[in-house]
Amino acid sequence: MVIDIAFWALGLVAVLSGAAVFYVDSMARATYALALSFVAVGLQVLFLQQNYVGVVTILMMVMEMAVMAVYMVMFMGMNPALMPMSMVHGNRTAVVVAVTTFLVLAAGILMVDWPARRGSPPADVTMALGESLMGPKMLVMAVVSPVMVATIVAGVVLAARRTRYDRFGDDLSRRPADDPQPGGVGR
Amino acid sequence: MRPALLLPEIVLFLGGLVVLMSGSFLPRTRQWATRVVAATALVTATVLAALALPGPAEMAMEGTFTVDTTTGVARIVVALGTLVVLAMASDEISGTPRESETYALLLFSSTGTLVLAGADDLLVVTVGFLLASIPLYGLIGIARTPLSAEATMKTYLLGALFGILLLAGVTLLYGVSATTSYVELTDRLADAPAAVVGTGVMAVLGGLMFKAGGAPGHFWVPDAAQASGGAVAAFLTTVPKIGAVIAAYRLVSMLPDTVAWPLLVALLAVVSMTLGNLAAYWQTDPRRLLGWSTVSQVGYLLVPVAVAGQSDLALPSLLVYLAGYTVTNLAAFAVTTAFPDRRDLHSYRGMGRAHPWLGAALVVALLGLVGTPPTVVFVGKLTTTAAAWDAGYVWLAVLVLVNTVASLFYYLRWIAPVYAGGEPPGVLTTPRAVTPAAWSASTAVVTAALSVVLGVGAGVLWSLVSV
Amino acid sequence: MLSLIVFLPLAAALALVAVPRLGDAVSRWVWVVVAAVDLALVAAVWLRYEDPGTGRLAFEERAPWIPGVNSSYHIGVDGLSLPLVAMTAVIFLACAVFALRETDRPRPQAALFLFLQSVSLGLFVAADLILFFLFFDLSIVGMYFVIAGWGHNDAGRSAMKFFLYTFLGSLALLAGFIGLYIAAEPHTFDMVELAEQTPLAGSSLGGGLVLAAILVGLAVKTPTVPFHTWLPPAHTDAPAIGSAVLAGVLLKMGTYGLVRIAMPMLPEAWRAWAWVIVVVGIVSVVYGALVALAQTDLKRMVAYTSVNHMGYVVLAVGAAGMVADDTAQARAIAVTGAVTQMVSHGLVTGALFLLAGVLWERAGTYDMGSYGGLAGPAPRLATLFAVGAFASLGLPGLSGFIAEFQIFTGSIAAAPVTALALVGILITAALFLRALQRIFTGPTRGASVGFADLRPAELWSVGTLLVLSLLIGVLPRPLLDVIEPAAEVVVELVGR
Amino acid sequence: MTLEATLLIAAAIFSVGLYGAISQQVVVMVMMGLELMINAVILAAAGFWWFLAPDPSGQVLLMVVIAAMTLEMAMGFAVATLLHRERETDMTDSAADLAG
Amino acid sequence: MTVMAQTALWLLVLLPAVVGGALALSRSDRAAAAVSLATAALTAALAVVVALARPQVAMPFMAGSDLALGVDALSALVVPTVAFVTLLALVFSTGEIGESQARFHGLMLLFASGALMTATAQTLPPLLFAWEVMGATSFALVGFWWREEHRVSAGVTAFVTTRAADVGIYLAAGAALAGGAGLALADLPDGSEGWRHVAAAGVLVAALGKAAQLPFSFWLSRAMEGPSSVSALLHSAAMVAMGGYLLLRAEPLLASTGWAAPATAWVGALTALLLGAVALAQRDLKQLLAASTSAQLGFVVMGAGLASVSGGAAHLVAHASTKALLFLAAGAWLTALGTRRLTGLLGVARRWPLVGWTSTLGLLSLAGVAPLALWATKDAVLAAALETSPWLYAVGVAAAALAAAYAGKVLVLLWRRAPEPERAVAEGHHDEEEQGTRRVGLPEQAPLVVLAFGAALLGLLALPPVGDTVARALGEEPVHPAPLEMALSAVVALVVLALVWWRPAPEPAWLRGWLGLEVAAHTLVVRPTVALAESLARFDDRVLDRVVTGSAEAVLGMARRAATFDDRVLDGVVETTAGMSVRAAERAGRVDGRWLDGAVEGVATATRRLGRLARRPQTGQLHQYYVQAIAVLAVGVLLLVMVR
Repeated sequence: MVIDIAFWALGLVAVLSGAAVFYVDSMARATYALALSFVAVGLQVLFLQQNYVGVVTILMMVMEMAVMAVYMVMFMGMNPALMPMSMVHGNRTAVVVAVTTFLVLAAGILMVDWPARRGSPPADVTMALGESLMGPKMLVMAVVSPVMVATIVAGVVLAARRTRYDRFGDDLSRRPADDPQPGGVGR
Repeated sequence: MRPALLLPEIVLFLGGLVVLMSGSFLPRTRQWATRVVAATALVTATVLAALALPGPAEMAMEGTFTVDTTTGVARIVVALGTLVVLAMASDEISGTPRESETYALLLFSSTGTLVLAGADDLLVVTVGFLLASIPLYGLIGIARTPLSAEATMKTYLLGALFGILLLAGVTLLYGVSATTSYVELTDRLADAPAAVVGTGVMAVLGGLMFKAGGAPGHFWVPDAAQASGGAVAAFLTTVPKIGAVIAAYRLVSMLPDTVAWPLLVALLAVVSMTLGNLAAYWQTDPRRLLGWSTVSQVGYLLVPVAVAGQSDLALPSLLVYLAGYTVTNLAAFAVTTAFPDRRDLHSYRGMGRAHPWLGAALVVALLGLVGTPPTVVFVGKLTTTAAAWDAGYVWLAVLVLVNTVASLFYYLRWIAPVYAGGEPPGVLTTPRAVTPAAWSASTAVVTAALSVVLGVGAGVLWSLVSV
Repeated sequence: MLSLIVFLPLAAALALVAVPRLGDAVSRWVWVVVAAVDLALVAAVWLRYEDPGTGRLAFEERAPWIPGVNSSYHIGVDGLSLPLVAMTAVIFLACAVFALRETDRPRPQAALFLFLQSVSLGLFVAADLILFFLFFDLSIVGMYFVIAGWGHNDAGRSAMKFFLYTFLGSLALLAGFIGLYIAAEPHTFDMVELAEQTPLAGSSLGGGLVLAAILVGLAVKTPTVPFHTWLPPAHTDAPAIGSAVLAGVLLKMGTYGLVRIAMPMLPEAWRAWAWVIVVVGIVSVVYGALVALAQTDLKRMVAYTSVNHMGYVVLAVGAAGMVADDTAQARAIAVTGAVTQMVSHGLVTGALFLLAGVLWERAGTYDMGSYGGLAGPAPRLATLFAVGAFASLGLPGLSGFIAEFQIFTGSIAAAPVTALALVGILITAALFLRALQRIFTGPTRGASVGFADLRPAELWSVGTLLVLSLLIGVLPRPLLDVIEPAAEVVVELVGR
Repeated sequence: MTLEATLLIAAAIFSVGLYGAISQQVVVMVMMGLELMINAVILAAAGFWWFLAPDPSGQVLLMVVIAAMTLEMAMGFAVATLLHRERETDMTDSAADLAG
Repeated sequence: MTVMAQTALWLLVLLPAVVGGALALSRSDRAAAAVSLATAALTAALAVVVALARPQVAMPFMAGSDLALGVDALSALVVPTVAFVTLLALVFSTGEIGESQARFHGLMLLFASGALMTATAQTLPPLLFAWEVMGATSFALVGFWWREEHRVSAGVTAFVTTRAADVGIYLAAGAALAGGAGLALADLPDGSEGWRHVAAAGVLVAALGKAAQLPFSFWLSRAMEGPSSVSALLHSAAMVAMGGYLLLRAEPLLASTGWAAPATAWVGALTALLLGAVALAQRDLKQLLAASTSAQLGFVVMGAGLASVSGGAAHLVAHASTKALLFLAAGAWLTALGTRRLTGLLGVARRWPLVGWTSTLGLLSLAGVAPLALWATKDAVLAAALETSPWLYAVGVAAAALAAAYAGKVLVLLWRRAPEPERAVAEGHHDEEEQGTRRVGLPEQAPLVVLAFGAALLGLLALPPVGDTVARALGEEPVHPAPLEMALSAVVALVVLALVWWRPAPEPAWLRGWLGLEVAAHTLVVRPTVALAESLARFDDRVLDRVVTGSAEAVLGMARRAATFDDRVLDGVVETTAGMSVRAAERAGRVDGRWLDGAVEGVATATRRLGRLARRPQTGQLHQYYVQAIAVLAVGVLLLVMVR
């Protein structure tokens, strides 16, 4: 019973903080709200006996939100935390679509005759995950690493205006590198 | 486990890594070496795939990946298609600061496409989707122009949405079946609630449609085709489709009869082809026109998917169409990369007389896209239409033909100025608009010729794809 | 042998394209020589031809093409196709000779026409639906470039209209072909097998729909009313030799398809819908003739008479589907007449379009009112045109009569309503005589003044076509001996 | 704590995310909407795993979802940066030259 | 012997055809006349040979029927007639035709070949073949002087009118084939009941057209624009006569139907009567002769309808000789004086006595004065008429009286010594047609003499004993007109001649205008046809074509407009659809008034909407893409959930 209440409460927190993302009037607050939503869901996942994944979710999201906050300060060229904003378009359409989606999904969830549980959870959930990753689903994880490489490459390509040839010259022989801030930022 | 069966994919990815690494140490003007490396990787992958092609169908990686004729054909087509893109890139990208990165991303995306093509597990589909998509964002944005930035943003945001939907779909399917492997899904989905299965399938298909560039995930295609570089545009309108359509084929093939997926896919096909054709009508930018044209081509490609399992012709016709489409579409793009500064249909006025071979290549490519014999797309279109008819979808076959007529008009809008007399309206001021780029020009001619040769030798092609 | 005939021009075309250093004169003569050699080869085939009998082809060649869908490179000739093959070779040679003085890009022109020749010959020898369709479509493509590249006035627009319209038809045709393929058991695109199988027999709806698709496709190409509107602009704006090939050869592809594909493969549906075809034929005949009568533009007039003439063919093959007792002979005569008409129309209309081209080249107009008394300065032109006109209106002694007499006797016997179309021969007579009168008689005036008479190349090319028409008109037996057995086979097949 | 409850919460989060993705003009805010949708998927996947299908592949699915989320977001930042540099904007509406 | 005779028959047809064709195409005028005359002479000799030897030849032709030629009793009469008249007309023409002799002789020989082939054809294909060749060459010969438009028009009228009738033979051929009779002329009566009627009707119409019988007569009037030698051959002995010949040949077919024979007889009789009246009203010699030809052919047609083949054939031959003579004479005067107006020929017989006397002989024969040729032959036909119906006979006699009247009218003029003022008027008419030469040469006179013999003596063909032989050869019992009848007709002729001498005949305008037949044909057939043709052509250009281009353009035009069109998709759909409908309706209203009907516009509107919609979703606004994608996916889900 307590668990149920807690679960519902977390769910409520997750939804409401999610909604708050688009309600608060600064990007920073939106970021915090999003992080809160994720933490709530992560806790719910923990309730659902997926310790490892739940923790990972929480950790990842906290990190990511930190990155996002930094990113906005760095790149948006302004302090979004202080600027009120209302940058919304097609609000009515969006509301209609979202509400309809929810209603349809809810109706589906309630009307569908969900099947019975197949089998039972393994004794050590995290162990089973590890074995699965190393066993039947190895390809999945094996592909995720190239995806990461690709993400890094693509991300750099998109984000960085200057290339190595801008820094070191066309034949890569210029030393020291020609940087706008010689030696890098932290120096 | 048998990772050796995935050798072509591994070769491509490792090739990409080598390109990336070696690119960091090469002077800007000597990055062509990375192109050679990339080409070597592609050729190696092709050879490996070709060697594996005659073998029996095998499952790799614990049943999550299938190596069969379909995969083999996809490997060859993807690798060779990317090779052709490399050839086009030789003019356009050669010597740019991001040259090696471009090649690396092309190879990564090709790898992802192949993962999609062979995937026999929903999770592999998911990661294949990611691996095929993420490099694309980088490729589109690499041109670093305002328009390309816009196109990147749109592609990315659409891709993210459809990726999430794909994940949601996979989650639903997993939820009602407790597995993600196709082998088990077939039976388990039959007992599952159809509404959930339907929703899940739609979501997964939606994701694949984004990758393939068909409705409803097509919005990025014309934008990206117009705004990115020529070689990249050629790549992204051609290669990812191969993986996505084959993945869609494999997905629907394992679905139970409890959901009306053939009708759904047929409707998606009709929407794609019709929308693509109609929207292409008054385009003035040749690449955007081709972008819309590829949307319509995806519609045609979905026809055999819609009748998967209901006609013996479905799979071979799909593969033939894919191969033919790849060759022909690349030929058309190669003409645009040969004249990167001709960004208006009118600027092609008189091109056919000044450069007869290129003009002929363009005509072959465009008429090929229409489905004129003896180009290979005709064989594809013929057999896919026949497959639809064979499976009882006469209306679909008729709509394919009606759409073909509709498509004719805008292709002719491009052909007409090419052979019209007179000079183009004062845009040919740059040398790049007057003299065709050598690699692209040869590529255009070769691929156009190949399109005809494959059409004439369709019997051989057919026997290859239906081993 | 047939492959050689079909692909020799193509090879020459490729050679012409590939060797850019060939001079214009050389290109023109290469064209003439290749066309002549091809004609000689066709003549050799004709001499060695023996009727192959029901359901068979002579000079058959077969090689697998797309075995997965049972489509093969299968070619051969019989009494229906051989005359058309010969006619095609003749017309292309005549065009080659006619164009000997062409100055506008002769090399690509020669290549294009050689390509078209291959395509046309290929279509008539094709014994596989896909092969047929291949050539059918390529003929459209080739003609598009002929009109767009060498036409005049609003050539681009006319060419595009031609292309869009006929391509639409070709896709309807393709739909029909696929229907046949699916209905056949085992699935096949082979014409001979399909004719043997008669797929869709017993399915009146399916057979009707497939037949409708094929008919629409062929009707556009033929063209019959109401699918003919692409024809007048295409002809008006096409160059002379383009018009000659278009009218002489390409239009036949539609009617040839009727006797080669629709009738033998869908006999039941054909019989069921024969009355529609007859009606379309009658309407085309009368409508084409009447509209031609009202034209003031010579080329448009001849174009509309093509609608009229092809209407006779449609009428005859439709009547051949009106199966009843005791009319087998009459129906065979009608079909013989139809095939003869295809040959005759090719020769005669080809000649007339070439002559119209002379008018354009000299005076830049097709308007009949701009001329008058042209027989004075250009007696040779007048004579040839008069012969052509009389041939076209079906005067005995020329090929048109042989065709039309057989069409009418056969059709009236099989379907008396076709007698209505007799009006057509009357109106064509009137309109051709009016045209002759307007252009050639009376005092020499307008564009006729200072008009140069036919040059030898023009004379020879047009003259040859008309002499052949005369030969057929006087001594039809060599031609009819080839056609008649095949026509009987068709009638027998459609009667199944 | 039932499957339906979990899924309803997930659906609610999903819808909120969808609303945000559609209604927001700033690219980063759109991304936040998308993140919320992923959030919902995570919850739903966990729910499915626990209530219906306690199979290891469900956990792998969750891992993939999380990985996808991070990677997509990383790309998102790169794209936003690119857009900002090339077009001096961070709004989707301001980048609407490609149309038709 | 047979082989030689067969060769002769082939040569009879081929020789003039080949030589004629060569001459027509060549342009060497110098040798033309000589070659042509030699050919004609040879042909005439061949005609005699085949008339005596009666060969049959055949070669495979088409439509399951042979090209069979043969000479039987009837042909044996007609073939030499044609051949000799050809020769004589050609001789005459050397004086008449100055330029383009090669073309003229070539066409004449071609025509002769056609006529000879018609006369010998045994099956329908060669019959029609030759039949139409005659038509076409007649067009070319009537319009021989092509620089004068009215002559060409006359040729067109002649050809088109006769071809309209020729359609009958096509019909007859179809009917013969359908009726199972085959295409041999002799077998036509064996066809099945229904088809036999069609065949008979077809043959009848075709023959009436060629023979210039009612209602086709008017073309002959126009055909007088041609040279006189052409008229002499075509419009007396050959083409017109071939119409009559065909009916004689098809007499068994006509008889076998029950209705065709009487119809034929009555058409012939009425033509003889009415065209006789027309002839009487003419003021132009050639027009008079033309009308008289129609009228006289009426007797031949009557003979065919009355099963009096021998009488009809005899009349045909006798008339050929007579009328050729008169046409040549008219031609001689035309060349000499440049007029063919009767008043212009006042007293002309005295100026050139040979021409005058021969033509007088011809006119007397035409009038039916005993014992000249036409008196006897006409009475043979009239005797058959009396056996059938007194009414028919009465009409025939009246027609004969009219013949005497118009012949007399000419005679009077030719010989009259007119007072000075009238002579001046007459001379005023000289040279109004062409520049007269004021001389009649030897080549123009010689044929007249030969033909005059014919006009005088050919009556023997209808009189015993020769007449009986002829009748028996044609397979009939000889019928002898009662002496009273013959006397009566001779008396009638004389009385009428006397009357005409005494008082000029009336010349009512409606008769002078050939009963208004041409006007009627124009009003009833030609003008509606041309009007129909023009409206169809407009329809073709405006509607049919625009349906196609219009709908295509509509799609494209709207697609283009859509490029500048941008608004919210989902929000605006309702609004825009309404707006579009209104605009479409407005446009439809506007356009409909101009040229299109609602259906076409409906199609165009529908496609237009599609074209517009196609580019609208691509708004460039990402969030709209999101909405659309979600919407499509939702629809897909719905579909999958609903449809099983």
